[in-house]
Amino acid sequence: MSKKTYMEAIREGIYEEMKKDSRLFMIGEDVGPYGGEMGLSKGLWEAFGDERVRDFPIAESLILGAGLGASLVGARAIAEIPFCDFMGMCMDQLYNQAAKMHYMFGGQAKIPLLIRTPIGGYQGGAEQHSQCLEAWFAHIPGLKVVMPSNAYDAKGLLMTSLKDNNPVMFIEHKKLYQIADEVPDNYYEVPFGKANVIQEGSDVTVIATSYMVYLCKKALTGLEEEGINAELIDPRTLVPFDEECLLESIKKTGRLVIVQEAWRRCSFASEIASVAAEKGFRFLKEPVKIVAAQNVPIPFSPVLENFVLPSPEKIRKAVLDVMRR
Amino acid sequence: MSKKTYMEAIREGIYEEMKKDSRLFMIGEDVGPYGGEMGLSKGLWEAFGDERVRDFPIAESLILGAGLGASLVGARAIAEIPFCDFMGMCMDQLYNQAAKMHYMFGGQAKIPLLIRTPIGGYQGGAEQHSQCLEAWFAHIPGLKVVMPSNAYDAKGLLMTSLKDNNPVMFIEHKKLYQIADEVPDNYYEVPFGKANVIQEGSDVTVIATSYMVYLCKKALTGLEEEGINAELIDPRTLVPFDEECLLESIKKTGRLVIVQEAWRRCSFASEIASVAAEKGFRFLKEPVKIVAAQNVPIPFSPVLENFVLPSPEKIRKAVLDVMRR
Amino acid sequence: MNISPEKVFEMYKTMLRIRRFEENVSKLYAKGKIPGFVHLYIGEEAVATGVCACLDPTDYITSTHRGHGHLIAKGGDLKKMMAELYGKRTGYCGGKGGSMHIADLSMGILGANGIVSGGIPISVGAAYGLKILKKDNVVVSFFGDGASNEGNFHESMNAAAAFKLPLVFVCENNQFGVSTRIDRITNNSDLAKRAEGYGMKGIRVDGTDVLKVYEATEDAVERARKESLPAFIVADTFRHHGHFEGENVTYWDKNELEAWKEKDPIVRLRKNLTIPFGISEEIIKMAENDIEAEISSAISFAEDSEYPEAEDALTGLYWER
Amino acid sequence: MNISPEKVFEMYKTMLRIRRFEENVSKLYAKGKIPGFVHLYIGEEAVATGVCACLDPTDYITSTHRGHGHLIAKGGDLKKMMAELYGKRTGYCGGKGGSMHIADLSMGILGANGIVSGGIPISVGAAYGLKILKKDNVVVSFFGDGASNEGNFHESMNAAAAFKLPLVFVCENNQFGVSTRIDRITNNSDLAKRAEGYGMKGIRVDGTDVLKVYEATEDAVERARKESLPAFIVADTFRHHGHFEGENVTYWDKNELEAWKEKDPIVRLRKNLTIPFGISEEIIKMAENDIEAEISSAISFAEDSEYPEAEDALTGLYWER
Ligand SMILES: Cc1ncc(C[n+]2csc(CCOP(=O)(O)OP(=O)(O)O)c2C)c(N)n1
Ligand SMILES: Cc1ncc(C[n+]2csc(CCOP(=O)(O)OP(=O)(O)O)c2C)c(N)n1
Ligand SMILES: [Mg+2]
Ligand SMILES: [Mg+2]
Repeated sequence: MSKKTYMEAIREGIYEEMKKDSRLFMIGEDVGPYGGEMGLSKGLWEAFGDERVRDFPIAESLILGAGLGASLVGARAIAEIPFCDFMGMCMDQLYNQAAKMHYMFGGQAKIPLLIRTPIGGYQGGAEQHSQCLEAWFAHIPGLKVVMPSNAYDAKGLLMTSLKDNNPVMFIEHKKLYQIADEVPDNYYEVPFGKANVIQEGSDVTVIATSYMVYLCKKALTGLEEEGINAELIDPRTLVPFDEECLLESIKKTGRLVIVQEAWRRCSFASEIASVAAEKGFRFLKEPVKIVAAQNVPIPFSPVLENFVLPSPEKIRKAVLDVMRR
Repeated sequence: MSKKTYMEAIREGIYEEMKKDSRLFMIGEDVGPYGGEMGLSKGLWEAFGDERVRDFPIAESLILGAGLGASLVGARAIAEIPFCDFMGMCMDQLYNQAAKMHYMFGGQAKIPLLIRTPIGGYQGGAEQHSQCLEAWFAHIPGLKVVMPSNAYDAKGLLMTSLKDNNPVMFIEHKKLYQIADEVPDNYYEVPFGKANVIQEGSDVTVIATSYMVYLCKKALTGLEEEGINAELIDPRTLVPFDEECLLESIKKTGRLVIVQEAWRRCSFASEIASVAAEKGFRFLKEPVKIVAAQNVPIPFSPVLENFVLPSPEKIRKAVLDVMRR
Repeated sequence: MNISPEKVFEMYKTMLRIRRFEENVSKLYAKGKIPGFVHLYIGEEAVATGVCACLDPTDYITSTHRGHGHLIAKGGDLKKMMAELYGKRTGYCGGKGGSMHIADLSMGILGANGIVSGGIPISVGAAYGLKILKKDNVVVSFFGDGASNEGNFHESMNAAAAFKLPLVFVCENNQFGVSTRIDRITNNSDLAKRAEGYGMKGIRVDGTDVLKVYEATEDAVERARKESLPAFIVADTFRHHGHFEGENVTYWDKNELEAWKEKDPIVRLRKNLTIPFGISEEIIKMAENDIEAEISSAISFAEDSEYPEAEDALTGLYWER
Repeated sequence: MNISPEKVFEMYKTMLRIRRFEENVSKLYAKGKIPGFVHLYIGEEAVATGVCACLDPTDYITSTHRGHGHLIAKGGDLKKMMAELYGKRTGYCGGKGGSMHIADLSMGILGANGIVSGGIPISVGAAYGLKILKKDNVVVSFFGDGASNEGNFHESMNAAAAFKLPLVFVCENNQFGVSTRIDRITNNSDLAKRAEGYGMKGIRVDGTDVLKVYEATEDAVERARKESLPAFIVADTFRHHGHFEGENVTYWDKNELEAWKEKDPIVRLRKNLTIPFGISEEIIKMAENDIEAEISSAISFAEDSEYPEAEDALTGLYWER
């Protein structure tokens, strides 16, 4: 155990696996000597050389396709897309090719392909550098969608992802990269489909993903003193999703607040609400509440951006609302 | 008024508007002399010439970008993508460019861009020629998303779309193309954001989109005799969505069945269910039910495809379920 | 050219196997035996055949929506192919894929592809993966003239050249993307010329002459295998059928089709089998009969096979092991 | 070259305006006055300036993430630009866009673009739209060497040539996409060579020499305007700052930067203004002072402007009129 940032934890995971498995390699824009647009791959090129840590042209469709093709012939690929916002350049290779191949080829294809990409706003990145598009990925059968909210989960989920023989969308958050946590130095896995109950509570269930978990912790601080026992759940993986944990929790609390940074329409928050409405309806005492980005592109000016994105205040307000305070 | 198929109605709408407005043009793959992959644009090239009905290279990102760029300089564009499945090739131009430009440029950009694309299965098209991706489009702020379920709406919504100065995703259904209805010969509009209550009822609300409306009509036939009065609602446009109509209806019926052909996770069905769970919670007497494609790529063999996609039987069963029959 | 008569005869048989397979598919499709869409390769057999004759079983290809020819030439099993076209459980994909998604990973066939240009980036990845694995196999990427205008083509050509990948791009220029003639949507329809911009070798070849295709490919594959260098081959060809089965072809006139049929790759090679290649008429006939029998038994296999169970649709989303 | 001294002096002033604007942006960014990401054009001024000097106000451009130079050269308002960088309501986009999304549709500026290559298909559309509208304007598409490996480049180049569009593609080859040197990710870094494959004219020009850029562009723009023919200009250049402000540049050594600084487009032209172009030192100084004043007042304007109201974030999603 030692303190590592989210970014260090991911880097360490990649480093360890690449050391063990010579079939594993990483590609992306500036991932080589430069160490990646976010700095995440720093040191890997020096450790593993040019072929295994390769700067690719700025050509996202190629990058995804290359990872996919290599995995089909027996290599194991990590493909980095420097901002999730750019996934629109390579969606076809993701959902028509990688996601469907195993099924469509009748089970022949083994696809150990990990796609890493960071999401998120709160840094003045403006409309094309702030988006959270996990709903798109979760919509498509055949992908696994992973969204670590802290350094420990990041490394553990990365290990699980790298063992998987299916395409995994590994969604990081820019605002989490520098946040440190205790992270084991040895090998460990965090399983897919197993939510993390961060804080137990009996009054209201708050479920949140990625950086929103961090904001929720802030938002919930002090609520206990006000007599509100909130349960905070981090699903950690959207696909597979730990439905049981969600349903157990609302069975206990009868109230549900869903927090995500993405837009609301047709999102993972809608999905969770729909699961509640379908399978948890009898448990609910109050209408579900969703805290999400407002329905506009993420604007540049911080005063606008902050208004559009979730904040601890907005989360807290939603919790108080469902508690009728 | 005369009987026209859905395809004829759309073609007629395009023809009439192109006759009126010389700035309006249409581009796509084989849309010219060939008349489009689906045959929809037959006769338009002959009527308007090569520049205004133009075969483009097989290059979807270019096709969308070309429509967008032309609309920015004062022309009005219709861009056809022959299968909705191919939208992955041009998502960036759709959501990072077209959808965001008006907002991101501070209101300067007028974008009269209509993107037409057909969705849907039920014809052995297999994994890459059967998809319904409307949830992706609805997720992104800045687009309008239109999904006509019959010939009358198709022409009327097309007229409204062509008057709009924003990018509109106009989503057609392959199985509807040959279905005929009474369609006015003169100009008319069907407004955005106004749901169509196809059948009134007091026991259960069934809301469905596109070809599913057609299947729902079949599914509901005869239910009245069994003492079930189902209300059938077609939102017609997903964005804007007629929330009021939905909420009014469930206020009356207390029961909600949502039917879509797309996959369920993070879909428009999830969205509707989430609206019900948030704003219609007090109206609901029973858990919401969703009928959607099973969570696998759409398989080829008809026996498999039929098992994966919604059918009148499945819809009927869902209705009976929420009626506890 | 130093090509053995045996090899030539093999190629003749492969072309014929493709032709007969597809002629039957055409009939069976018209009869309603085959659901969905089918795109036939009839007329283009020399390309897949000449190219794949240069490959080892452990080499790889990516294919297209018009993939039967590539698959057969690379060693695909006719029975499993036909059963897949029928949507039967004994097919390559258990009925899940159909014509546009047949793959045989054990034969290095990384799949037909319903997305125009969709296989091209994948072929780059396969070649890159082979480098990572330190294997000396090569990859061939098949695609059409229409696909060559997609961004995927460009990104892939550039990367293959930059990374010196053992990858041969084969563009089957059958003159049309659906109805659109290549010169309508490009200002330089000599597509091989594009290679130079990438610092890659570009070769244009008569795609109706299997020997010429073989020769060009042999050279390219050797460079790929020995020097890890990519190449771009453009084969001029023509399809004798519509874009898809059932299409009413309006975009070429009969004379154009007839002119290309004059160059039918199979008829042409057939004439030369005896002289100069010294294959006896008897042996040829025997082989031809064998092929008929092979196809018949593929059809019977497909006919006799069961459809999958409906519930099978829900299995196999992930690699579970 | 028949270029008037007045035009040359105009170009000098434009380059200097870009340079001073951005030097100030660099400082203001370091001070925390400007949020988000900023990519500076310092060192590359000759390209935008020489190109846009050939355009009419009613002509169009598409730009990139490194767009300030294009915008200023095409006539963008410094006040509104600076205010936008600050995120103020008086900025071009009311604070909604920031550096990467400044547009001025009234000046034919179809927007900076945060997506590498994102503007290229849009420029094709603009040129196509002009044809539809029967206007004789031209479009210039600016993008970087890195962008030239994206599929959008290929799809757009091919279509512009096929459709004979009045469109000039201008690739600013500043040698790097972020940290990646062009020869690391292509096997033919003479990018202008790619034009031929599309049947388009390709021109490579010294992008540090504004007169050479002007000359090449004038020719291309004339062909575009009169004959509706596209062209591809590749301008060799270098940025003097990091990829983004705040970057720690590790991917070039000081000598390389110094060598390019020797060719600083502004310093070079400054030397020639008096001889041969006959502009007096006094007039030059006066203009230089004017530019300083102009920039100062742009900064004051930005400083003094209000931030938008938070609620403004929810307005302006659609064109409502
Ligand atoms: C991305 C994409 N766009 C469009 C289509 C529809 N489509 C299927 S085949 C085809 C023509 C392809 O032409 P070409 O690449 O020359 O191959 P050919 O059919 O001539 O063998 C088109 C447009 C598709 N399947 N995928
Ligand atoms: C589609 C896309 N991919 C990647 C990026 C990240 N990115 C921003 S600028 C840049 C480098 C662009 O290089 P080039 O086109 O040469 O322009 P330059 O920065 O050198 O002016 C990259 C990779 C992006 N913004 N968009
Ligand atoms: Mg073709
Ligand atoms: Mg560059």
